[in-house]
Amino acid sequence: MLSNYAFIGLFAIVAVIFPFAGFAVSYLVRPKRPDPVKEDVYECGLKTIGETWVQFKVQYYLYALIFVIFDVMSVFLFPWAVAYHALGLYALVEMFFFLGILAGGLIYAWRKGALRWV
Amino acid sequence: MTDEEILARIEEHFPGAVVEVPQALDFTIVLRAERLLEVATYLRDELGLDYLISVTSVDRGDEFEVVYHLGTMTDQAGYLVLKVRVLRPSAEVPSLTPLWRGAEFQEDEVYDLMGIRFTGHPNLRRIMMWEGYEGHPLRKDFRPPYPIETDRLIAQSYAESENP
Amino acid sequence: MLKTRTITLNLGPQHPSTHGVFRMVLTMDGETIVDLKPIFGYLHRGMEKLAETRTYLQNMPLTDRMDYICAMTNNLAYAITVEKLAGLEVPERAEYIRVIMAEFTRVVNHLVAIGALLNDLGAFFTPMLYCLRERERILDLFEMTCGARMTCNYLRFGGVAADLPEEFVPQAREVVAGLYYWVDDLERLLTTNEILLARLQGIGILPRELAINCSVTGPTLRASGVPYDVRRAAPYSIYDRFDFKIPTLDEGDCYARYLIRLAEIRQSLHIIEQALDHLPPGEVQAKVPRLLRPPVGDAYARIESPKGELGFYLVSDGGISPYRFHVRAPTLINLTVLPDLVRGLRIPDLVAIIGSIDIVMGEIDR
Amino acid sequence: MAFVSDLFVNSWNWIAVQLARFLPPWAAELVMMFAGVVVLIAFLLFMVMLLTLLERKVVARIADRIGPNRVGPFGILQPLADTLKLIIKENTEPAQADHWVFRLAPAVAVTAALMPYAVIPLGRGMVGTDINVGVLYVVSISSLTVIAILMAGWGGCNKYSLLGGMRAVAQMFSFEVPLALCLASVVLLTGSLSLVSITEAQRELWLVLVQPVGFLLYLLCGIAEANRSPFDIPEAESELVAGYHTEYSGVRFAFFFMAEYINMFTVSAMATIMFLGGWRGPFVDQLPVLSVVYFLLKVHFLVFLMFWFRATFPRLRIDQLLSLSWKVLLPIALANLMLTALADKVAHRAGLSRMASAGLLLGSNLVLAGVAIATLYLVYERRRAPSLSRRYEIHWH
Amino acid sequence: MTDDERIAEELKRNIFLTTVDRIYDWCRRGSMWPISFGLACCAFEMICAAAARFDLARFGMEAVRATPRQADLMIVAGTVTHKMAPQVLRLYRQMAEPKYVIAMGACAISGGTFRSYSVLQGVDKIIPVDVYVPGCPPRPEALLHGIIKLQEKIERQSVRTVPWYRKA
Repeated sequence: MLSNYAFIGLFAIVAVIFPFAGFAVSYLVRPKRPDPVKEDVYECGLKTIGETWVQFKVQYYLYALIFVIFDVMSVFLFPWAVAYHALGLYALVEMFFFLGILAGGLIYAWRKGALRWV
Repeated sequence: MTDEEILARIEEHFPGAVVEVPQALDFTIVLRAERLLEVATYLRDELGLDYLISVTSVDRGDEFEVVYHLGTMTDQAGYLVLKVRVLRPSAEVPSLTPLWRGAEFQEDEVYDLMGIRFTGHPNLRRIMMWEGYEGHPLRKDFRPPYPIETDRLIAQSYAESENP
Repeated sequence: MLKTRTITLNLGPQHPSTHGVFRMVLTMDGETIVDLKPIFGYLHRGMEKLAETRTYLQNMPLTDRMDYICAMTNNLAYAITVEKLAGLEVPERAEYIRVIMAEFTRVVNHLVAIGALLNDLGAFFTPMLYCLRERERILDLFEMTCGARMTCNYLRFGGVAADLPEEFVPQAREVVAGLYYWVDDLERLLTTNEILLARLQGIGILPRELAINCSVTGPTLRASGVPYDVRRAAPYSIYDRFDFKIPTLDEGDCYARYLIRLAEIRQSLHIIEQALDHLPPGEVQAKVPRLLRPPVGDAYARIESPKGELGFYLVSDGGISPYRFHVRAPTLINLTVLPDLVRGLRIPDLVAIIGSIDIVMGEIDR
Repeated sequence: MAFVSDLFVNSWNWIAVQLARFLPPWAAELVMMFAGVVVLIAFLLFMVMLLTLLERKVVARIADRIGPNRVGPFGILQPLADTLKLIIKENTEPAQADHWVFRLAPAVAVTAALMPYAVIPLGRGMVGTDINVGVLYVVSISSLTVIAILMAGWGGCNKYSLLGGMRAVAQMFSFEVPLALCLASVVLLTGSLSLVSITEAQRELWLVLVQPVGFLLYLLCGIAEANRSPFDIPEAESELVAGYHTEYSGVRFAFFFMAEYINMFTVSAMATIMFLGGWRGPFVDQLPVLSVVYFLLKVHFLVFLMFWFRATFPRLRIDQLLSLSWKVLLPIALANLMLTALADKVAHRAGLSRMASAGLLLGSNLVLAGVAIATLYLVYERRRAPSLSRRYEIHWH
Repeated sequence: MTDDERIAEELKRNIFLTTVDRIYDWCRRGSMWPISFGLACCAFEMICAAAARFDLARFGMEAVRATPRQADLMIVAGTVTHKMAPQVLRLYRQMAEPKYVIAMGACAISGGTFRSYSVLQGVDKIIPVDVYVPGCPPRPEALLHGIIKLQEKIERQSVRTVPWYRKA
């Protein structure tokens, strides 16, 4: 079992090193010719107007919040799904309640317009 | 309604507004600049000439001619040519943009290339050339900066790499 | 309350879906467009000034380069204006040839417009390339007639530059038949595509009154329910001899404009068929002096170009070159409505609307 | 013959045995592990190159063109030329950029894209490692891509990038949820989170025959997760220039490019494993070397579907896409999970045979599909009702 | 070191460098991604060159990039006006090295027929041009020919002499 995760660990190490190796190779062979215009932001061939990093619409964060709720839910779901055959009828009913509450939440968010993209 | 009838109506409603009715291929009425707006309003609302075909201008030496083509979008063929003459130094004409939004860019263009100001235009700007360009190219006395000045322009472009 | 700030974004002059060097300055709140300011002039080549220094005939190539997708209709508009100014007659055969060429040009333009619209919607080139493939067949016809694919310079005052080559008529018939089939094919691919409907229907609705007030013309106008077409309203050339219908739709949205273009392609093909059937023999060029000196005066003449009402206003002082040469560019005027259409929508809708209005910068800026 | 019938696995074991002769066991195992990692990554690199070439060829053929054919015979060296060129290309970086975020984003993207392959079985006995939470691992790792894209969008100080990044995050968030729900119903049926066991469990019946709705949902969500057309909104070329990677060039862009293709391959591979029986196919037990062929064939079929979509479909708008996810796919996925659980329980309680319970599941799934389509149709029609005048009737004059 | 040895040494290095050069040139030649940058009439012939009949994709060039950062080749297709010139220049300067420019059509080469107050008389006054493709507009075949010429030019470049490794 441990060696399984050791493999994943090794894989992770190589997968992290790989892009950096790519950067390193490229660093050695690529040209470097800085130029003030080149280091400016590209915006259809014009100088950019105003700031880029501004306070954004709150809608983006609402999405993130809803997502977090549902993602946590799916984490709960997986163990239940794995052990489903071993569990009794009770598990089914319980999960129905759980999913029902979530569906209710979704409908609430929907009604409230949190799912409207602006 | 024939062209003559239209002319009669205008003269009836706006005495003194018509300056001249010259002989031309298309039926043309020359109007006094200051009366243009009211005549145009009347033509649009009462006589049903609801389609401003085009706005343009001609440099006639000491005066400018602003030429409007006015028609309808029905199957009745034909259109009316309205002209307004202004003297070169002042060169101001009432804008038709409040009546026809379609005149907006065309008046911008006339302003840009011929240098005629349109009073009452919501956003008169240089549309073809850039802000700060000197001169109005379609004027007959406009001297293009080439070939001598091309290099200067190019140098300027370099400097202005950060465009307005 | 959280404060959010708008950002100002440049779209163009170099942008894949502005159809050339058109620039829009967008003010956006999140992804919603609050305001749009169009900026033109990046392709302003000074044609109107240049034309004052050339003879009338020398200006014909300039018109080719205005709306470079439909050179033939530009030629036609300029030619009939000069003919009106100088009082020239055109032989019948030449008129038929002009009509054939103008209608083929309309087909070409609408194909390109539909292809570009789909490109803007993100269909990764395939519909565009299909449209261009069919366009090539028509360009072949142009090329065999006048030697150029795009900038034809084919029309002359009082006629056309050269008679049609012998193999033109059979090949043109073949192309027309193929196009009928192919337009059906395009409809099957696109018209009922659910994504296309979702992207186009109800987007960029142009009300009829606004359209008239903004002097919008062409397919954009007809998609808003105004049956105005210069070919019908003020027939030029010999359009009064042909049987064709003018399609209109009441919806005025992007999808309507798309449908109008498809319908017009079929009508144009129908006109071409009739013209090919009745093509008379005879001269193609009236006797016109080599160096034209129209009498003093001014003239305005207009045609229904594929993009709208294309008019030329010429002033002659009796010399060999026009005293004033003005183009009523349909697309410049059609763009007046753009800020109204896009307010409150998003960038994807904006590109769809621009695509459906069908602009060409060469004509807008001249 | 026996050796050849399972060529890859046998040669691998042979090398391991040879190594064990002159290395201590832990060292031999480490070396083999390392070799495994390298082989997997090399395989992925090869796959990325193949996919880029295939995509260009397939799209070209669909558009009635030929596609690359100048670099190497039939253009097969085109991806190699592209790769080399991208490596020797200068890297640009805006001066205002958030430098480390900007530079790290491609690395994160590639790492996140590579990681799932530690557990994905590519053939019989050909899996990096078989952990008992494989599904969860793949789902959680592949959602790391979001972070890379957000980093890229934010770091570049470019408005197109920013909008693209924001869109990407919203999109991937939204599709993550129905995707996880689809996988949950598969897990429920197979009773395991291990990808190898899930493949094993489809010995008799591919799950696509039991869960057609789940498969379709997964495919849709997967395409959206991989940012492929018609859901390629974060990099919508006609709107946002190049989206989140507008400011990237050279090798950094190459890594984003690579990550995108690996993700596409991952989505197809996961769909194959979860629904299409993974590497299972006829005669695979007699001739195990076929397993990898079957696997790649199935994956490439799905990848081909993606190319096909890309070449034909316009793209959806971002709000439509999100509505699709939250308002259509998520309810269907929830209902699918509930219905599957119910039908499974019923079949279990009633003690039905395997085939009968599969039939029951399929039936319930089809009923779900029918109900979903009917509901959608009704809602759609009701939506349209206020604008029934919008019938797009051409009037002729 | 004898002469023979020196020659052998030199030869070896040259052979090595020639191989490097060949790979270096081959990959740039085989994968030139143009920036989607159409100015005027010629832009349409450029698009036609990418369409079914001429198919730019054969050269591996259908990967048209919308951003200059990822592009190798700028095809200046059309009239460059004075208003547009700063933007063209800026786009060119924002492209990542190595980069190439094709001036397509009479306008980009010399201003063409538009000898007027607003047109830049040739794009080579502001950016270096590698290949000129004459015509008004050039046919797609002409553009393809120009691209092949550019490829030939790239093939003759050597990693030792290319400008982009030198300090600016």
